[in-house]
Amino acid sequence: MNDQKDLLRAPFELAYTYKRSNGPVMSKFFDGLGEQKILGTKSRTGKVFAPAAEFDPDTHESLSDMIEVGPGGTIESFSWIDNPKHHHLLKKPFAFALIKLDGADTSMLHMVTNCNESDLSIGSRVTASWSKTQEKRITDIQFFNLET
Amino acid sequence: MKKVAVVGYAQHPILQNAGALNEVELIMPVVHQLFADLGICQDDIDFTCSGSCDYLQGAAFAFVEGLSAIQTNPPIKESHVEMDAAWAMYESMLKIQMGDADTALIYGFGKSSPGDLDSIISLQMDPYYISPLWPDRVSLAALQARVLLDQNIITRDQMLAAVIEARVNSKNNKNALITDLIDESEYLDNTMISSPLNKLDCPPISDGSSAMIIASEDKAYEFTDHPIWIEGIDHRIESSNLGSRNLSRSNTLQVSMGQLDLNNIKFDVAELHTQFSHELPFLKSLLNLADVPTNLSGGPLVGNVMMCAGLDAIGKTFESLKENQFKHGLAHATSGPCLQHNMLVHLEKQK
Amino acid sequence: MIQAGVIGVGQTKYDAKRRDVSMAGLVREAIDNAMVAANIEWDAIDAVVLGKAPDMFEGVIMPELYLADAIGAVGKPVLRVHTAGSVGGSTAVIAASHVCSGQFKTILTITFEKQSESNATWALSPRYPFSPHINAGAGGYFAPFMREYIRRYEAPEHIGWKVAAKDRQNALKNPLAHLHIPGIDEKMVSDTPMLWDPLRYLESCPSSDGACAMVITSQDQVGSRNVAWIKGMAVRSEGTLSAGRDEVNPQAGIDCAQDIYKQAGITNPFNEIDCAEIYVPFSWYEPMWLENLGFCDLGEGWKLTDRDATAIDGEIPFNMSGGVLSSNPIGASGMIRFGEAALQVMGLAEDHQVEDAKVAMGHAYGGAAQFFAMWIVSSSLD
Amino acid sequence: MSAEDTPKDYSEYPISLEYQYTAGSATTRFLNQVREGKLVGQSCPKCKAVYVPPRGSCPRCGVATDIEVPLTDIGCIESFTVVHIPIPGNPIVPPYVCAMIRLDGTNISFLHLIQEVDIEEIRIGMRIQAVWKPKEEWAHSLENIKWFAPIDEPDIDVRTLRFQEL
Repeated sequence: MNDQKDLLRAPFELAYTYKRSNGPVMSKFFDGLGEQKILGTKSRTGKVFAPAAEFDPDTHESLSDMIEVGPGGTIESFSWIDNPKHHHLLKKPFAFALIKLDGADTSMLHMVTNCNESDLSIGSRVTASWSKTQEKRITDIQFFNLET
Repeated sequence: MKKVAVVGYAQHPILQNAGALNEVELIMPVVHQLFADLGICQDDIDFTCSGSCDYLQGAAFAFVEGLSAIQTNPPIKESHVEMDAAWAMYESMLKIQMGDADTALIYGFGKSSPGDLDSIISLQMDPYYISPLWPDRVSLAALQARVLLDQNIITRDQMLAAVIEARVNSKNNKNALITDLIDESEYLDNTMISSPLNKLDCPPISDGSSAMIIASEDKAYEFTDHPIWIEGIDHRIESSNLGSRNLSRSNTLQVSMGQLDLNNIKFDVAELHTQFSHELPFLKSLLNLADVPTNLSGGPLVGNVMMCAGLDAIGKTFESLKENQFKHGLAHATSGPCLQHNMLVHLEKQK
Repeated sequence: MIQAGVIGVGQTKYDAKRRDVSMAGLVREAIDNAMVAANIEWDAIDAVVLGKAPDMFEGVIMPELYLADAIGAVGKPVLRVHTAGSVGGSTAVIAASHVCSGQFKTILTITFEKQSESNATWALSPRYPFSPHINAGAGGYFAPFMREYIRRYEAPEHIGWKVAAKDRQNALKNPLAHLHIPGIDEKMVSDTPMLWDPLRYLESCPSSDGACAMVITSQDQVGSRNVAWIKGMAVRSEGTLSAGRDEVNPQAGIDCAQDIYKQAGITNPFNEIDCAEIYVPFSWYEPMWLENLGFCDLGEGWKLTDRDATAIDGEIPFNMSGGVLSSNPIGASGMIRFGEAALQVMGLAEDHQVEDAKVAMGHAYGGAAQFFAMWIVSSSLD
Repeated sequence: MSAEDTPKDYSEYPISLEYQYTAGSATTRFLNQVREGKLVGQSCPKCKAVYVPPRGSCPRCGVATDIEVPLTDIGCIESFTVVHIPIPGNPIVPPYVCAMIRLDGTNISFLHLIQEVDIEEIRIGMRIQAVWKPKEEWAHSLENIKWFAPIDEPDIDVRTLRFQEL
């Protein structure tokens, strides 16, 4: 039943360049990144979501009140990758981290690099490092570095 | 509420690479086994429901292909969830409760071997803010592991124990993919994939399928003198905003526990859809299962068929109740990163 | 059995590219409209049921996970349905099943597709190894079935043009419809290029962005609200490549229709159903479904179309909203049929309202014309 | 990019996933024969229906089709469409005919091309035969058949093709 040697196999690629429209909230967020600003959204209860969320998960309200946060923040958790895989954007050791930007009540997932795992802990301070080109994507922030 | 019972369950041996089998060839044997066990055929089934995910194999409409495994002449009442088949079981249960069916066949299938599960699972995340960073499934789980370790909700030793016990328990599971035992030094020598998770903390890439039959109260006794009843079931989802969740807790599981009155039930056995080692001690603590034998099948760490593993937790709990002097069993199924969407199923064997 | 009814239908504006909204924004637009129509607050929603066609359209796997916040599902049960093109209908049926099971009182259900994020032809048929790559889109797949229908019953070619023109004329009465083609008529349809003979360009559905939501509740929660009562609902499937399958007149469609008629106590659908929203993505499917659904005998469907029986003021109006031929966000297209049927019996269909509609049918199909979902809604419970 | 797109109202996300496709055992058996220029269907042990290309099951009965049935490359057109638009990634020039091919002795059809005939002459029920590529180009694919072309035999009444269980 599992005669692997006679099996027909061939690689194939499922590839497409998706075009994502951003809507009013994320458009402002991505425009902000172009000016090296990180924007959050503020709910009626005063909670600040960053990156700018479109909806409050608890009150269900639509969010539109934009507020600038960061660019510094605090690591809430992180996972450290010594050997990045082919799909990872960084080719050197880095962390995926949940970063609570200054002024925000929620954290944002991004990457932290240019350090060792032992340099990082929950509570570490990091700050955004910007990509050279701005493409209205979350990768316009290239990664975060430890604050010096 | 109409009572619904699990009356049969079958699982394909979990394979590292089921390349020689297409969807149909994976599904047919388990369905046939189940029919043979119960002495029935598709004509005895009122509703059929499956769970699968197109992206695992990279084929749009994988479930359409899969349906060719089932007798559909005459046409059948049938549906499909793009979720773990545990949710196909849930949908089928509703059909029985509303009186549209007395019996339901549920099947799930998944082949993770053809693609790169790590990058595929990135596409489960927020497509604007998160998936463009290509976070792999292990790194996402590791975020929660680190929070739990940092807050002393779980310990490294518990993670180690979860890995070692899973392999010990795999002897109870004839379909397990991983059966070799390991010791502490082997665990500690393993390099991190995404710290704090090493390779042994993660489930193996697995291919397989499983099937289940559930029935209304009247019908259940036609199949068996000892149906295993779905005494309680509840599932809820957490926020999609990973950064707004408190990863050290699960508000939704707390609510589900209340719905099922879990604190007043003495469970004999539990099977939890804990794909990563840290999730087992976390959920055992959260669900008050400290003294309850858990994942006697080895659980997802010895075989984790995507789109089936949740149904398998229900199936393994069913088998445990059936084969032992047990009365109450708890099954858990999950979906999404960091235990985002959880289902709890209380199964009971009435003496 | 517990009686369930639709108390709110919400739709987005349908368009080729809804570039003004994100995916979450699109689904929320329909949900907000449904919640307002139902006059209901979030805390009354017990569970959310989401449906859509393949995840490859948007490149988001199991999007209920990402959309949990937008669809107001956080802390609640959520189920994701995918039954190919019939998914909008199946999703409605499953949402109603939640209520009829007695487990839930009030369900929010939502379906969507944002096809502008990718390309439908690509997403439906990526190229796989070992297979000839001769797939020319959905139209190319279904056109041979339509040709066989035409051959069997000697149907004249203008029937297709007539359906296409009629549905687009109806769309002019529906501000939400994607296609608004002023002055549309049979001549204009017949002048458009042939794509997949016998189908011309305007005999085919567009590719749309859009979402449709409904609030479904149990009898004891209805209060004084306007309700479309669900009198019958069913799904049926048959295998794709199954020997003996009649693709022109699939048995699963016949069985599904007979099931809902029986549930609703309908013995003569032509006389007893006031109007129907039927999944017609290609013009010839109107006469084919007229027959398959038992509105007439085999071979008589095209004659009903020819004598304007399916016009908005005809004997059995089909697709008053403009149908799939005028708006086609694939994952939502079935639910739009179900929702538009509900709007008719609630008397809320505005300019495309069928006068005095009391009993309406919603229909969806998918796959290789092998998956079916249908329901009958009525203005009265009895 | 169509004319109505403006570069500013969306962001682009290239997503590329690599897979290893495996054909499954029924398809592998079939394609191994196709590689040798032979068409071998698979028959249902219960209802005897013959499937080509086989997927490993009979959806009528839900059982494996493990009986091999050698076939010829002759059959008829069950239905067809004249396609006037190109297929992305395929060099074929429209208009061309894509037909449901029903090989003799089988109970389902598959899509393939019809060539070597004026499009106006193509009919439902027309008898056709495979035109193969040169043997040295054969691979594990039905693309070994370039297309089907009419043969000089009377048309078939397609009503007689409907499968009737014995």
